[in-house]
Amino acid sequence: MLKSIFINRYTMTFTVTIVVALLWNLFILFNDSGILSGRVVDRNNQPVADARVVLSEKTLLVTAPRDEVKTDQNGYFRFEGHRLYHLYLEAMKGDARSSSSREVRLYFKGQNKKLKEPLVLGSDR
Amino acid sequence: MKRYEKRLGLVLAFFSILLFMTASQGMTEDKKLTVLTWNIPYFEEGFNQWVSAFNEIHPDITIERLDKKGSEWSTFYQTQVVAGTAPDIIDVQGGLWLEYASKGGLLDITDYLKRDTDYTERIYPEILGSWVFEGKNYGVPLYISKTLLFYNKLMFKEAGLSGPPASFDELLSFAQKMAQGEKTGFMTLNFDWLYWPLFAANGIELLTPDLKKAAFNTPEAVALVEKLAEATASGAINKISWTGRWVEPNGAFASGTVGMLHAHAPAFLWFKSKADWVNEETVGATHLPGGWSTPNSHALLISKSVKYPDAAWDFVKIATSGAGAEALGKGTNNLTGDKIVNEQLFSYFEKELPAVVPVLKTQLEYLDKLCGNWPAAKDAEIKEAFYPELQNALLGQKSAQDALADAEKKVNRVLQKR
Amino acid sequence: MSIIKRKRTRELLLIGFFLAPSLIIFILYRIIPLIWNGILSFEFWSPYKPAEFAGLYHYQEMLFYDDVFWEVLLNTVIFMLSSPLGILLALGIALLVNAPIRGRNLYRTIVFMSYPVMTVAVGIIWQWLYNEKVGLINYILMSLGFIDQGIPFLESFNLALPCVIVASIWQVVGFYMIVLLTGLQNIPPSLYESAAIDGANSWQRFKRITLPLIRPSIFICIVIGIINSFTNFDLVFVMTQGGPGHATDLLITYIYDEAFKLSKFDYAAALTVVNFVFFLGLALLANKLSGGEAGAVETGD
Amino acid sequence: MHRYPHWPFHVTLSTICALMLVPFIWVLKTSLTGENIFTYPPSVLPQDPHLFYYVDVWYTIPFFRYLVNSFLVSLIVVVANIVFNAMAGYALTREFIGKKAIIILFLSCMMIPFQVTIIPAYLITKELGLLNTHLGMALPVMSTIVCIFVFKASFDAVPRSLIDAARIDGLPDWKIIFKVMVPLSQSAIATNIILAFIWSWNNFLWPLVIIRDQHMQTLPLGLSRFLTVVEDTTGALYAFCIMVLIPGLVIFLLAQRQFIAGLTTGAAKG
Repeated sequence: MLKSIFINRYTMTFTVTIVVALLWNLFILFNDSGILSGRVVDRNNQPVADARVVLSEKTLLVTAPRDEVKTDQNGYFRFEGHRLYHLYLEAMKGDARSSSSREVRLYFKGQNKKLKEPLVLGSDR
Repeated sequence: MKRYEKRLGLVLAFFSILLFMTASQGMTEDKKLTVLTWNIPYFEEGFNQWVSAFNEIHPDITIERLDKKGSEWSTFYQTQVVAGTAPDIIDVQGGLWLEYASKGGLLDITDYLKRDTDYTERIYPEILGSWVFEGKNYGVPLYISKTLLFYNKLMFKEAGLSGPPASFDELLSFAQKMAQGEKTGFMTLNFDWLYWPLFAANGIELLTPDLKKAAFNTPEAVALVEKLAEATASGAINKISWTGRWVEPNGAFASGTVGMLHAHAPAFLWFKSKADWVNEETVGATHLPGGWSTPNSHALLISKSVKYPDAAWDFVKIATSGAGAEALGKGTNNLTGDKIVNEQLFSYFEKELPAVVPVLKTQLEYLDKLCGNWPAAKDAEIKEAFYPELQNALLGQKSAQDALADAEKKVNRVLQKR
Repeated sequence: MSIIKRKRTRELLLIGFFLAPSLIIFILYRIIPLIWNGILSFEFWSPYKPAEFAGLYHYQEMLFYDDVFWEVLLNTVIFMLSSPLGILLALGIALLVNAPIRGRNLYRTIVFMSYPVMTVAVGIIWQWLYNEKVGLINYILMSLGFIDQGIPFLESFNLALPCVIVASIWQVVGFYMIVLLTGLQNIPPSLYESAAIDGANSWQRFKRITLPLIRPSIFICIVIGIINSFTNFDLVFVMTQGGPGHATDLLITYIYDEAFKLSKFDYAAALTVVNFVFFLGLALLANKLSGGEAGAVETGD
Repeated sequence: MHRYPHWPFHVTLSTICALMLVPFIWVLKTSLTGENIFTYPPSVLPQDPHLFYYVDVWYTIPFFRYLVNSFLVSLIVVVANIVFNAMAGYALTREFIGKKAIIILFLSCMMIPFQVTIIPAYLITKELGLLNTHLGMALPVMSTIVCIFVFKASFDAVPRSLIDAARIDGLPDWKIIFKVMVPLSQSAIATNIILAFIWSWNNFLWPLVIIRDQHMQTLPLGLSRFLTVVEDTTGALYAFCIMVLIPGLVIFLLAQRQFIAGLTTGAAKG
């Protein structure tokens, strides 16, 4: 009798949803340290050392640089602890700039991500 | 069978708990001013700047912020007015405020403007004039925008056209040139009086100067409406011009199938964000031939029922001048009513958003050629009487003569009615 | 004797108790507002001014000067008369998805889906479907070679209303289906079985059993159809705002505009009263036609 | 009932569903690509679809907060509707003086569109001190006439013999409702759940008018955030619509399992 009240498809659906949500949040909990890493290369695909990489939050209304790092000698860079879910990356060294700022969209704020495609320096005009 | 009783019992118990829960919530009444903005929910950072600046002068007054979409804005506001809880400071677009002002629902701020000359001098007098009713000031510009002509340079090139049209007839002939297949030549927004520059450019007046009678039923007007109707029928003018609101026209222009779009400045960023092909090279921003335009600025006004008028006025000043205005300009990519601030804004846009600069430049030109902003108490009613008849003519349901004659009758009746 | 009397009174009390919650809600949120409108319709009133007596001013205005009123009334009636189409379609679908076939839940869901979706979005989509230059319908018609010029559906004074009606049928058909499905559920299969034994073919079975037994549901649908003709407001609002001209204006959109756009609440109130009387009349008629008692039927067995 | 072939059913239904789905395809497509629907010629398949508009929706409005509010309100509404409408529906199946009047009253209540009641309804709610509350949002739709008639219809369809039998057993009326009638009116309950839920879930204008407090907003009120003149939020707008739609569909899928022909007699036997 009680079963029919507490264990029916309504409550089941509800519980399942809750559980899934919890799991998802658990996953987020362990993956939202806001680590974003990748590398910068030049046109001949050679790694570029200490190039400035600017991470900016960019919506239609605000374009605000939020963080900036330099690449190591192998051209790798790594941001930590950003709280964005829609951001843009731009690499520059001297007067050379990366072709166009790279758009990065994440599934939740500060999702850890490793860029497969490197930012190519000075590939424009 | 018993389980149904149990279910019922459970259900009722749960229900009563919910009742209790919800009923125990209430509103707290303290010293506060309510600000009702018009569909700028995304404008948060700047608004909080206003509030903190305001609280430096009036730490004891809290600010409540509300924001409503245009379509529900007046529904909400008027309900609140009836209930005696009208928002104190309101952000209004178009001629809506005239209704309230004429019925004595708004606070006359003329004396404030006279008193605080240092503030008043910063504001463009022409624009300040848009919120004068029967010689009294009721509002100050929050952000300014007026209509202009966007044109699709790619389609112009295709049609072998060099520059924007220099005369009204050229506008129509250009439109005709570009129209074929899914492509149309010209489109305008039509809400409020945004299409009126087309009439003003041909020297047509809606009302007599004393605003007591209709003045638009002239041979020139008939001729113009006939022209427009023809162009609409032939596809030179996109029919959405006379039926759509803003989503559809802007969307259509973004799709690259419309040669010219007569719209207000904010439209630019909207369709730019929708289409990659839009940039300085591909979309031109200029004036309608003759430089006529309809203002679509937003103003801050104060409800008559305000408890702390002086404080409210202080808030209005903060929001519409100096740092507050700058925050708004940057936050919504608009120009403000504050001359000095606009200088700073332009340098900011040149750095951050160069594409929008030519568009915004037009907003400060031809301020003497504003039209479609008559301070008539029954503005909204006149619109409702006039526009459907105009549609009749433009979409070929009635002849221009009949439509304008009927419109004249209706408008005059509106003006005579109590 | 007195016992019976007491029983009667007890029963009445009971019925009263059963009706009370609903009645209270309706009185609070329907009847009182209606009275408010009724009073307002005889006054000059605006949120800012104290009311003054206006007599029949607004009614005269409406009946003798406001030709828009007549236009929107006509539109509303047309809109309403179109509802049987939707009901018939829904009845057909309901019968189909009531049959024990595989995947009927899916079918039901798909048909129903259009009802709960937010009108704002579908309104814009429909507008595009109907668009003269780039709309899907014209695109298909043209690529099939039926026409070589796009048809300006929503810009045409004659087509606009039918187009809106089609969209609204699309939206409400799922709703009708549910109500009719409920009706079909109430029919004891035993009746069909016995009928089948009597050798009645499916059409006869439909005519003799199904139709009479779902009369109440059909009644409900008709009433909904009537209501829908003045409550389905968002769709018109998003798709055409009543235009072109007033070709797609319904009473309700007109009232809403008068009240909240022009803040002529007093006039809107008068419109409301007329609207109410008119449609109540129709509803009562529908009630009569469906055999009174909101289409009640004696099943018995 | 397997005497006839099924394929005609499937053919017809598939065609109907296909037609019904057309607008949806574009809603869904736009929510995945955010592309401009006015692009020509129209394309059916989305180009590089992604889910990020749904992410945008989640972060642009306090989605979870709104979701909870919507859910609470709808819960109140659904529960109230089932109880109240069942009671009223039953009362209407009984004979009593003034029954006609009541039915007419109900019918006339249906004939008053909500939009014209906004201001008085607001004032009343204010008097009740329910502004800014879940209950305040729920109250106007806590009983709906359509559903009362739906209940009445299926109660009418309950074989009299059953009720009389229950009477003879000396069951009080409320027991008759919830022991005899309701079990036999599963489909009516299902309908009630579905409709009541959707009505309160999609309710827009009423919450908009009576809710001032940000934390009390319901999902539909998030809409304005996706319809601004300066931002193109098209993709997000449609994603939002889908996210709002889903709970309604889930409820429908759950409740409609109640629609199994033959339930009446089945229960009547036992």
